[in-house]
Amino acid sequence: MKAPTQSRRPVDAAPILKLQGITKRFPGVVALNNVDFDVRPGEVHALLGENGAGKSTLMKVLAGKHQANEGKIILGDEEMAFENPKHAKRAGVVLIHQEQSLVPEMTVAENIFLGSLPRKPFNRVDWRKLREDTNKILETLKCGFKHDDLVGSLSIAKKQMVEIGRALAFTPQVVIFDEPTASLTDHEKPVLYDVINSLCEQGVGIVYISHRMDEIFHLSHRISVLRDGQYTGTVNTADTNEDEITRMMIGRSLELDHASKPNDFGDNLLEVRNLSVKRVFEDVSFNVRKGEIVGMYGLVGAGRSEVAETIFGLRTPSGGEVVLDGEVVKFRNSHDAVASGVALVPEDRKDQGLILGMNCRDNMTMASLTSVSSMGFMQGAKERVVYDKYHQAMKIKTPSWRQKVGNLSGGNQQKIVIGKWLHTHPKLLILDEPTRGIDVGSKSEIHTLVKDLAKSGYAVLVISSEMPEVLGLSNRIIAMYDGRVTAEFDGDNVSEDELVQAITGMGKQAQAS
Amino acid sequence: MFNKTAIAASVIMMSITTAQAQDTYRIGITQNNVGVDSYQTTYESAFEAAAEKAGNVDIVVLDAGGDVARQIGQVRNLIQQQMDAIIIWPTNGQAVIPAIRQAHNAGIPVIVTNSKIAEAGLEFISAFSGPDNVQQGISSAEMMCDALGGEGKVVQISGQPGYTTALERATGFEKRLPEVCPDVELVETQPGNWNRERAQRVMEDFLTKYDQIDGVYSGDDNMGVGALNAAKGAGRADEIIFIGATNFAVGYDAIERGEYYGSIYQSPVDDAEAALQTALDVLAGKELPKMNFFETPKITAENLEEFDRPVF
Amino acid sequence: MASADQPKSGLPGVKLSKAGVMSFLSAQGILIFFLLGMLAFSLFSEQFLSQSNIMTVIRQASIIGIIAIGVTVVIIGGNLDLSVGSMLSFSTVLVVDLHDKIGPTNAILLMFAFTLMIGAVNGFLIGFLRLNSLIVTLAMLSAIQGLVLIYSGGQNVDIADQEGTWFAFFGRGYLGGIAVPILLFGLLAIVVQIVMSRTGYGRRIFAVGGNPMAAVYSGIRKNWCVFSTYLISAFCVACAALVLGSRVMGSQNNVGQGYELLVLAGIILGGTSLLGGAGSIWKTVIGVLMLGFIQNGLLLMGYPYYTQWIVTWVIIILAVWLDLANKRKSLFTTHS
Amino acid sequence: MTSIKGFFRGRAKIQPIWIFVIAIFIFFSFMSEYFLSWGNITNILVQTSTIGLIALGMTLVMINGNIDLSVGAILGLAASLAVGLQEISMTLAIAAALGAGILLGAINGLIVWKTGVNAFIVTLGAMLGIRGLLFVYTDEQSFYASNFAFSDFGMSSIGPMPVLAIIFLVCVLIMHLVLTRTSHGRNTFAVGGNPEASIDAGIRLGRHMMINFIIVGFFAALAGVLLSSQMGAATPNLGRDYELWVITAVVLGGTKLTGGSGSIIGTLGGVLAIGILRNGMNLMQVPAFYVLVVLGVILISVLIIDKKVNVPSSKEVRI
Repeated sequence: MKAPTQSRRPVDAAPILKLQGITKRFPGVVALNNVDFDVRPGEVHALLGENGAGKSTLMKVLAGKHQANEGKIILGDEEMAFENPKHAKRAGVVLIHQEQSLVPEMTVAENIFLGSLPRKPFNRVDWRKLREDTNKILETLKCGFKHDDLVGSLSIAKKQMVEIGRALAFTPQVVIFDEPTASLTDHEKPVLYDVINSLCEQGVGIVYISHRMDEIFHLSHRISVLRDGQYTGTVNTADTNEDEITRMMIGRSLELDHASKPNDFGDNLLEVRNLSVKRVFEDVSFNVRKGEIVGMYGLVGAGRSEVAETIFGLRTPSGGEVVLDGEVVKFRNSHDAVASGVALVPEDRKDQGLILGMNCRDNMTMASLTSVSSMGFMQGAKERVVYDKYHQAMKIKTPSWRQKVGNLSGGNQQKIVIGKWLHTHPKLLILDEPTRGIDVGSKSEIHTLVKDLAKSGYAVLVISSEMPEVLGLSNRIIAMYDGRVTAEFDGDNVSEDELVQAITGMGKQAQAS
Repeated sequence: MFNKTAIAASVIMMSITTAQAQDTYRIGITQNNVGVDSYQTTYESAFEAAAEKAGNVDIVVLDAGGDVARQIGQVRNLIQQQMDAIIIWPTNGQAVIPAIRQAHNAGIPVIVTNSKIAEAGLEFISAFSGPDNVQQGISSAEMMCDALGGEGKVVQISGQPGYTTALERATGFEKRLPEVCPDVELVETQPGNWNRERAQRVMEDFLTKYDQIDGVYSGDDNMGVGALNAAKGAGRADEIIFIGATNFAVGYDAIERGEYYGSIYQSPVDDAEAALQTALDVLAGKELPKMNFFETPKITAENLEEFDRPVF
Repeated sequence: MASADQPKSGLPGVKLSKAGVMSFLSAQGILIFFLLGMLAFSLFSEQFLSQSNIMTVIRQASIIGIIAIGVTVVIIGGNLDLSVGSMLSFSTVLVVDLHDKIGPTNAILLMFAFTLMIGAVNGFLIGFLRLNSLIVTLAMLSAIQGLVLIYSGGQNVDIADQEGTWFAFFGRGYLGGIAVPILLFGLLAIVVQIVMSRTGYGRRIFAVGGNPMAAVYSGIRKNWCVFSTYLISAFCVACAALVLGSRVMGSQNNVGQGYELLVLAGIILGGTSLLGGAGSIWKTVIGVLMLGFIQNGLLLMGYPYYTQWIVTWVIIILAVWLDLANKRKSLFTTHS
Repeated sequence: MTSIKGFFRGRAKIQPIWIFVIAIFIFFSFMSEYFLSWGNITNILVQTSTIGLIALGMTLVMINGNIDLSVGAILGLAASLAVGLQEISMTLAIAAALGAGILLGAINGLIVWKTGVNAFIVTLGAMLGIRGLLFVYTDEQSFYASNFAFSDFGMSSIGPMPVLAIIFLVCVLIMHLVLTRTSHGRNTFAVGGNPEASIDAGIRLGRHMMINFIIVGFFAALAGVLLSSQMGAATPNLGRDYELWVITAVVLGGTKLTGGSGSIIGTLGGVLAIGILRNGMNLMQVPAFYVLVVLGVILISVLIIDKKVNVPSSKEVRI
């Protein structure tokens, strides 16, 4: 795939779908604040924004998964109130999910027509019609699977195509693609583009969410940007460039504060040599020094989290070794890793980081229970001291330590996870997407905290798919693509282009520093 | 081994030896629930031993595990294997009748052992062999009456509800008691399910509920000892007469110690041997009465030494 | 492992509203039921609230209660244990049978050793091989019952000298006027409750049951934690067998049959969710006592014993309606 | 190993249990002269029909992600109603029995649906309560059918095939079609396999759950009626522990407790596995005590094998 060559002129038609003044509040967070958005028939309207800017929420409101607190959705000339996704689908608005919403034990055809299988009398499924309808859709998708393949046996990319097939089954007016290429190979992407183009030709409006600038400039007619739940504007793709879009997304052009980064490095703390896990990642080597922040940059699915999990003892390497503080370590489980001074702030806060039903204090001390107990008994007073310490240090906003963490906002939840790990007094701190889905305030606080930690001697590895975060924090940057390290850069002297190329597999030859 | 039951037993012994081994008979038996209590387990080993001794018998021993449905299946399996005779210890006196009828229609003689089946099924069986449980209930009522001197309040802990033996013993007891002792009142009956621990709990509740309990009749000694345990725990064992049935070793010992008034002596060995002999007699073409009861005498401290301590 | 991939089943249904009243009711619902029930029974039967009756009920409930303590720990850890019924048969038969053969002390030690071994097998299969706890313990329920019968040859076991053995202490003895089974029940309840609520170990079990994935990502050895809950469960069964064997001074081979379900009924009545990560020993104690008092109260009122099951059913349904906090989850999606 | 895994996991959907069924079938054919005969095989079918019928319904409930522990009690109640009400009218008795099963299934389904509390708790309560109702109704006594017509039906054959076996096999076929051919069946998979996606697709979870509980209630009642027709009687303890055997059979048949996966053919294999094992071990005169141990060990072995076959090890985080 080449970089975008031509941009398209905007389609001149009245919008088929309009969102006006959409506001959506969740407990503790305003996810969307008075957002406007529209789609014209036959156009691809790209929606951009950083993680947590509110794109997904907006799309879920649009597709009937969430209901807006304020604002209007107008489809054609009619004001709609989508109560549920099926309602939205019936009306012609279909969301293709980022997360898989397929039933693995069912066939491709059944998944495509999930919830609306064609019927004959006595509740029987009309298999012939199902087969024919499915084959029609599969033809347009040109994908290498058949209507009666079990979805569970398909690759992730093919599953994605099934999801797209499901959208097509509804003769939609508006189709929303949420990061559709995240799991597609280069070979499969053109097929998707063809599908999108043919939909446009039929007069369907496309909403296209992606992080990949190249795709957006290649496909879209117009681009709208969200920032922290606010609508920041819409531009014609033909009239803009990446810099402008980037500015709209992060509110400033990337002026990085290199001076605040740590600069006093000690010896190697972590050295990863040729680490591999079969079928997940291969031959990964890098090192982290004391007092240094190393960024690991790559797209979702590039194998970054898996590298971190392997260092943390959660996966068994099939080759290579991990050297910690000069010693080769072989962790049997995460407990060993914690005991050796490794901490991992995991990617998925809710599933991996926190026990939502427990209170703040208990979550905070979860990884260091021995330090707050004596003879096996918990010392409530000690726990409180620990909690108060991090509560103040990180400005966590909770009414009380008794609060269940499930009721906190994302930023405060993440601070608790970080606090949990700081109290284990680790030598190596790994943060996997530390600021995903949290508000700007907390985000910058966490960034400052990470830098301070490195300055005080921690070795820090930050995994992120947000470029500003990686650039703003890292002394060095490891780029990963498709399970391999593709490049290593000096964090203060790297261009965005270089980075993008390294993580999209375009510049495999680029081996800087 | 046998004293008072010696007469019955010797008859059995003689007939076993007289049934000459001209043929090898294949006899299948489906038992009620081996392992649930010692009586049934001892019965099983006694049956196997008797078959061994008889020499001319091949046996297939099955256990229904207390499940009627499984027992019916087993009878069908035995019919399928074309047994010469089927002995059945019914898990339920009525529910097995269709299966018995099927065997009967297949030309296989059926002998019911230990626990009777309902009237409707009698025409399909060749013979019944076992204790007379109604008579046992009657005997227990008489013992209770003697022990209480004609006056008092008694409670009853019965066996598994719906099980013929339990029903018959309770019926015999309840019918006879007012006849011999009109002033003895049966205040309450609860099932103990042939289970000592459960009987113990039932008795504990009785003891709380009633300030005056003069006698306890239990469907077997296993439950009776449970009741005794409960009364001892409440410190009221001395004021209560305990009477059981199917004398177990623990019951025998308790009678010996004077804690337990009396019971009914019923040996699973007699039971098993009688069943096998009845089957062999049927196969030999002998004329037998439908009901063949072996003797189950009363046992109290007075005649205790006439009986051997039960092995179970 | 799979737990994270498993979508939580989201059921449509009632929204929790009228928060104040409802949350109070659901938090205290069980206690309110309990007290109302006690009140009702005492109106109908004057013996019900007598000291001797209450003591009898608690003593009878103590065997189920002791087992329920262990099973509660297993449930808090996110699993189930259905094998406790057969295990109770096994341990009781073993200790009673060995009592006359090798003396009470050795018999008790050996019985504890063997019971813990069975618990270890459960724990290994579920903790380390990560098999589904429901099916494993169901299979063990059958297998252990078979083992008991093979061991005893189907015979009842008895202790010959019932008066002369100090073994009687556990089931029949009194200390300071209170029956030993009650003391043992109370002691175990207090100790385990303290362990669960006050120690790091207890915290880890709650974590593993609440979110096994997050527990592992926090450096907790989940496998060992799950394994250990089955040892605790086995230990409690062994204690119960001690009481039961001593109380009856003999044992049938199926003495524990059906206990697994009564124990679960008690735990459910107490309001511990079966999803893991929540619950307390206190709740279980109350649930088990409720079960005992329902049975006893109905019996004193002259109803047959089986009416307690209908009442239990109704109470479970009512409790379930009140306790909507557990909703939108399905037991088997959280731990497979 | 990979090829074997592929075989088990692939589209062909041969449940491993069928290999086991065939293996023990051959084994017992050699071990006992009586095993391999038409009469014995139909016996096995009749004997497994009780557990088997309930297992058909349970398969749907479990694919749906639920479980029903009350089936044994429903079976008992239906059997007693079917026999106890015959004095009034045979039709009424059977209608009442089946109706009770449907009603109780509906109650279970309704509570699970409306409260969202997991089915294990709800149906455990129902199991106790229904057994209690049954005891109240029967006063703990067995009921007897006054004429043999009822039991004659239970024992009758059409040609060489016992009627009960025919009914069972027909039900197997019907349920197989319901599960694989109707939209209710397919939606049952969807709900169990991915509830979130099902809601998004507009599938009404509660309705399908409720229907499945009704189906299992119906089959439990049908099994009760047919069982009582074999006996011409009903006992209050009938069906005790059957829920455990039913669940065992369904799990042996490859249905996952997590829902979303399973098949009627697999369940038939699981039911037959237990039936053949019991029958064969009876014929071989294996002591009853050992049968329990063998069944337990086999169940755990199946779980272990299933785990090994179905979990791709290197893709998973070790937790």
